[in-house]
Parts: sequence; C-alpha cells; structure tokens
Amino acid sequence: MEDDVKKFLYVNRKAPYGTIYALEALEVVLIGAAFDQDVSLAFLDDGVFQLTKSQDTKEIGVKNFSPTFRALGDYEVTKLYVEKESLDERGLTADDLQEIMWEDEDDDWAEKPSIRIVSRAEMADVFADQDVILSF
Amino acid sequence: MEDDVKKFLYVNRKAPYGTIYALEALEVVLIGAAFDQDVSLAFLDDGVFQLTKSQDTKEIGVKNFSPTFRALGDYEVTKLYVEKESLDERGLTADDLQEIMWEDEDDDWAEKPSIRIVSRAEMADVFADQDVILSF
Amino acid sequence: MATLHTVNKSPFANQSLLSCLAHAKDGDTVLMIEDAVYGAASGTGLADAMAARSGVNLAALGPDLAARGIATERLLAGIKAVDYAGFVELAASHDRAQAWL
Amino acid sequence: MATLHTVNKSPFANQSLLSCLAHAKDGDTVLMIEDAVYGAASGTGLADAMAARSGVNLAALGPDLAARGIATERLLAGIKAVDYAGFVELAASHDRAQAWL
Amino acid sequence: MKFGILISEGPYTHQASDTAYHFVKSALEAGHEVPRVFFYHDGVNVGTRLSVPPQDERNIQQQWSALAKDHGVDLVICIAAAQRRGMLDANEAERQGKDADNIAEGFRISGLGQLIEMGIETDRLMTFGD
Amino acid sequence: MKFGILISEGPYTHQASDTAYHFVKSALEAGHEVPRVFFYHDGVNVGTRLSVPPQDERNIQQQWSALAKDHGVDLVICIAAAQRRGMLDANEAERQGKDADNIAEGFRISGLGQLIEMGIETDRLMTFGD
Repeated sequence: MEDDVKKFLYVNRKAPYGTIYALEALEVVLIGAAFDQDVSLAFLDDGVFQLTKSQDTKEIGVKNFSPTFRALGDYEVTKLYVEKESLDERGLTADDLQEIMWEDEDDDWAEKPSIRIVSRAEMADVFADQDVILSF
Repeated sequence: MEDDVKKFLYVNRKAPYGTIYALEALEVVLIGAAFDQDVSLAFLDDGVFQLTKSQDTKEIGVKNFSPTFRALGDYEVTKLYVEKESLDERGLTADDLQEIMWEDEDDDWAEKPSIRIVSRAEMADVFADQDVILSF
Repeated sequence: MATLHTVNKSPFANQSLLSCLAHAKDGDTVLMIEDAVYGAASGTGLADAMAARSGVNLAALGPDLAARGIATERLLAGIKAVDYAGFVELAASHDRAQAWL
Repeated sequence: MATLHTVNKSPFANQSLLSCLAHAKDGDTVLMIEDAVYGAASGTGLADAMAARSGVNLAALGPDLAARGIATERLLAGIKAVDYAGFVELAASHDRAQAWL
Repeated sequence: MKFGILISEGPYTHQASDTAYHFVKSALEAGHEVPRVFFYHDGVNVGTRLSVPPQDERNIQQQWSALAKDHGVDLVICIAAAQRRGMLDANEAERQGKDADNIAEGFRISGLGQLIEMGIETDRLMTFGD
Repeated sequence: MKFGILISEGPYTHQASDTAYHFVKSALEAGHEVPRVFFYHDGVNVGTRLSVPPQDERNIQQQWSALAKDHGVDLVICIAAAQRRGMLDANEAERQGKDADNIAEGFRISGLGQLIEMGIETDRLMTFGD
C-alpha cells in the first residue's frame, strides 16, 4: 500500500428508509471508490438493518437501494464489517443478510464474500485502525 | 366550559437547544393561547429539561427561551404537567425547575404554581382526557 | 374513549416506543410505523417488553414492514399488520391520536 | 493512537452514548456535546454506566452544559469540562475523530 | 370524518412527509375529508419548487401540489418556521427585501393560528414528524 | 493542523451547524487551518440566502459567509443533496430549468468528490450531524 493512501471508514449506524442517511452514505461510498483509498464500511447498531434481504419498498413509494450493496464489489469496495452483537440484539443472523460478493483478481477471480461478521471488540479495533472516519 | 371549547395538549418530550422543537413548540403555545381553548402542557422524558433553572446560552450563541415559560400565566396557560418518573431518571427534583406562577382572578388574584408534578399513571390520564394532542 | 398512539423511531436506537408503551392505557392501540416497525419482529431483545403490555393492541404498518424486509411470519404474536387504509381506519375509530416523536 | 469520540444526543432518549462507550478503547476520549451533556450529570439513572468505563477519558462541552443549566458541581466525578478551544485541542491531540450521530 | 394533518419534518431526509402523503391519499379514497395540511418545523421545506430529485425517485412537492389541485387540500406553510429556513412566497420576498422566492404552486404561507384552527375544526389531528 | 469539517444537519433545527461554527472559529483563532467545510444531507440548507431569522437570533448563513470572506474557508454544498432539497445556484437553476436560485455568497455547489478530497488532504476530519 502506498504512503499517500489513507484508510477511510464509512460508519453506518442507522436504519434505512425512515431517514435518508443510509442512502446518502452509500452515494458517498460510490463516489469515494474512485479515489483509490483503502476503504472499509462498518455496520453496527441499527446500521445492520441496511443489509437485510427481501426489502420491498414499492408500497412506501421510496427507492429500494439495497441491491446497490451487491454492486460494491465492482467498485473494489470489498470490506463490509458487520457487528455480531448488533445482529443478535435485533434477532438477526448472517443468513438474514444479503449475499455480497467480490472477485479477487489476485486469486484467479475467485468469488469471495464481502461481509465480515465481527465481534464488538473487533469492531472497536477496526475503528481504531482508521485515518478518516465518516459517520452517517 | 362551553361546548365548542376543545382540550388541547402540547406534549414536550425533547430537550432544548440540541434541536429546535422545544422552542417552536412554545411558539405554538403562545399563538394558541389566543384561541380560548382549554390548554395544557405535558413535560415528560427529555421534555422535563426544558423547565430547568439557570440556563445560560450565551456561549452557544442560541437564544435562551426558558424565561418565556414564566410568562405563560399572562397568556392564561396555567397547567404544566411534569412527570415525576422522568425527573427521577434524570436526577432532577421539583427544586431544579423554574418557579412558574399564575394569578387566579377567581381567587382574588392569588399567585398559584403552574407546574403540577404528576406520576406516570397520572400523566397517562392527562393524555387520555384530551381532544387534540400536539406532539413536538 | 381510546387513543391511537403512533411511534416512528427504531426502538433499538430510541426510547420513544418504550415510553409510549409505558403510557398507553388498556384498550388503546399502538401503531408502529416507519423505523418503529423493527420493534414488531420476534426474537429481538425487545420482545419481552412488547409482550408485557398485553392490554394494549399492537399493530404495525405493512408497507413499512415490507420495505424493511420483515416478513409477516416474523411478527411477534398478537401484532396485526395494517396497510395505509387500515391506518386511516384506526385513526377514525379511536378518539384521538398521539404521535410519539 | 487514540480516538476522540464525539456524542451529541441525549443518552436518556438515544443509545448513541452507550454504544460509543461500548466501543471506545482505553486511552480514548469521549466528548459529550449538545444534548449529550445531560449524560455528564451525577445522580442520574446512567451514572453507573458512565463510571464503568474507567479507562476512557470523559469530557463535556462547557458551553453546552451552561446552556442546559448543568452546574460544574453536578458533573460526575472524573468528567472534565472543556470550552470550544479545548474541543479543538482534543481534536488536534488525538489521532482521529469519530462522531456518534 | 375530517382529518387535520401536521407535518414536522422535511422531504427526503425523513419519511414523515411520505407517510403523511399515503395517509392523506388513503383517507380521501375512503371518503374522509382532509381540509388542511399544516407544515411546521423543517416540514416547511416540503413546499419548495426548486427541488430536483433524481429521476428514479418520487417528487414529494409535486405529489402534494397534485393533492391540493385534485382534492382542494389547503397546504399551509408556517410563516415563522419558513422565515428561519428560507422559504418565501413572492409577497414575503418583497416584504423582506429578498431577490427570489421558492414556494411551489398549491402551497401558501400563513400563521400558526391556522394550525390551532385546524385542531379546532377537524375531528382528528394526525402528526407526522421525527 | 488542517481540519476538514462535514456538516450534516440544517440550520436552526439542529445545533450541529452552530457547534461546527464555534469549533471552526476556535480552530482558526488557535492558528489551525480550515481549508474547507462540506455541507451534506440537510446541511446544504445552511447555504440559503433567503432565510430571515428573528432579529434576536443569530443568522447562521451570514456567520458562515463571513468566515468564508475573512478566512478563505471554502464552503462547499453537495450538489446531489442540494438538488433533492431545492438548493440551487444560478448555473444549476438554468441547467434545471428553474426560475430562481437561493445560494448565499461564499457558498459554492460541487460534487461529493470534494468531501473525499477534503478527507485526503486534511489532517483531521470532524463531523457535525445528528
């Protein structure tokens, strides 16, 4: 990794749709991907709800942006840290989340999962390892 | 009380200054006082912080509107229900609140306190006795 | 003389739903809308608090449940899903509405 | 390599302060600003949760304390009041800032 | 039954104005009356005609303006809340010495008394906020 | 030290833009640099020149415009967030076929790349939101 690359973390702690923060955070991630920094996303507290399967927003008349998470691999955004304790408190398991994959060009384009379930202590380590933290 | 008088309750559950809801709620109360309805105010949860003494907003550059509560008696707004459980959880007692008085013209203009400390169950009764509830 | 209470904030982030439940009277209805519908799911850390208020009718807005991927099978026992027309009916059939913002 | 955490929401309404405390590392500083300064007062139902994180430095923004009528004598033991210049110093002296919105 | 509606949050940022819109539409379809919607706090921002949401998203202001046109719903923006937040009609702009205005068709600016009046004259007041 | 500032909430409704203002002023007084403030989410509403706050309240937009003028702080409003919320400069108004614009002096509209760039080029990024 080059010296002028910074570690950017996007922290998602809010549920989707009730407020716009989750959607507008994703818009920053997509633009930010063009800048060749070392990018990670963190999902904790209500932020874990952003990644759930089977979201269908037709009746509330709001755009369903959850499929966009599955496109993050194409933008080389491949590190999505999800906190296990946050899932547990909300009655969710890893199976309730979308499958989000990326292709590793250094490993013969093998498909690998982008979501990494981590403990609260590991999430704290992820936070402490960053240069720039953007919170939404 | 006449038949065309409705019971209006203004519910305050938010702290002052961090957001504008408390200030703009008070602006509604002042305008609403001109309409000769049966008006009450409820302060519960973080809303009890609105009534505390010694607020000094000079350094945050925001207008201190807490003295306006003491003028409510002049607008014939004399029923300010404050929930005891909300005070307790926040380490507050009635002594931490401003003294807010009104003059009872039916009792030789005797000064009487506007703040009525009520239990959670009594607050629920106040809610259930209203025609129109405005929440801020 | 019953009240329709509406709550719109996630109970995992905000105390509004718990405060509403603590003030609702038997026979009232608490309708969870927007992010509050996360409180309607079973298997969460809040399920016990919800079940404890057995005298209160609990409902959740179906369009908000669907948006958030909460299947009807996942709802806590006793919680009724309503659509916007059902929301209007609840508002009309109760004597007052109180929003827990 | 310490982090300055800022929290701005009342801990009586919102979980952000508790989540922040659960993630802060020893040597980090948690600065309460805006409505979060209500969490800095002693004698509340939250005082124990605050005291439990003894490895973390706790601070509160003085101008926000004054606005809300919280006298310095009422602060929990170990919480330092800082002004806006002190806020800037904390931001400069830590390695990163994380806002718990 | 007559419903009065209070909207306390701005468009897109909070779902409140969307939920209120679906509620009002369903109420009208069920034969109820919605004589007035009052926009307060950041809710006043719903009435700007200058918004340009992405093409694949709903246009919240236009949804409300259409309800006003089709069903005669009175869309009232609170003047005091609007002044703080930079929402003006042509009259207000002139009175305040501002060189532009931004209120959309179907919305009008008036005082908080219209909110109290709505509470008095309707059967049920519904609040949508955050 | 160089500070980058992100403001995520609108004026008056949330204290975020006030706290950010006091932080930036104190940082400049302490000899630090604040090359840019980026306004996102409802934060874009800080930049309207049409607001008329009560005379006994602070004028948040004017406070920021003065900082831009006196200290060369670059005040950037996110274009995507601004479009949703009806914040436009003269160029954008013309491009979108709108008959008015509302951006105040000292603010400019640009893309989200300016936020990332600010994160890369400053030493410390501070976020003020809700």
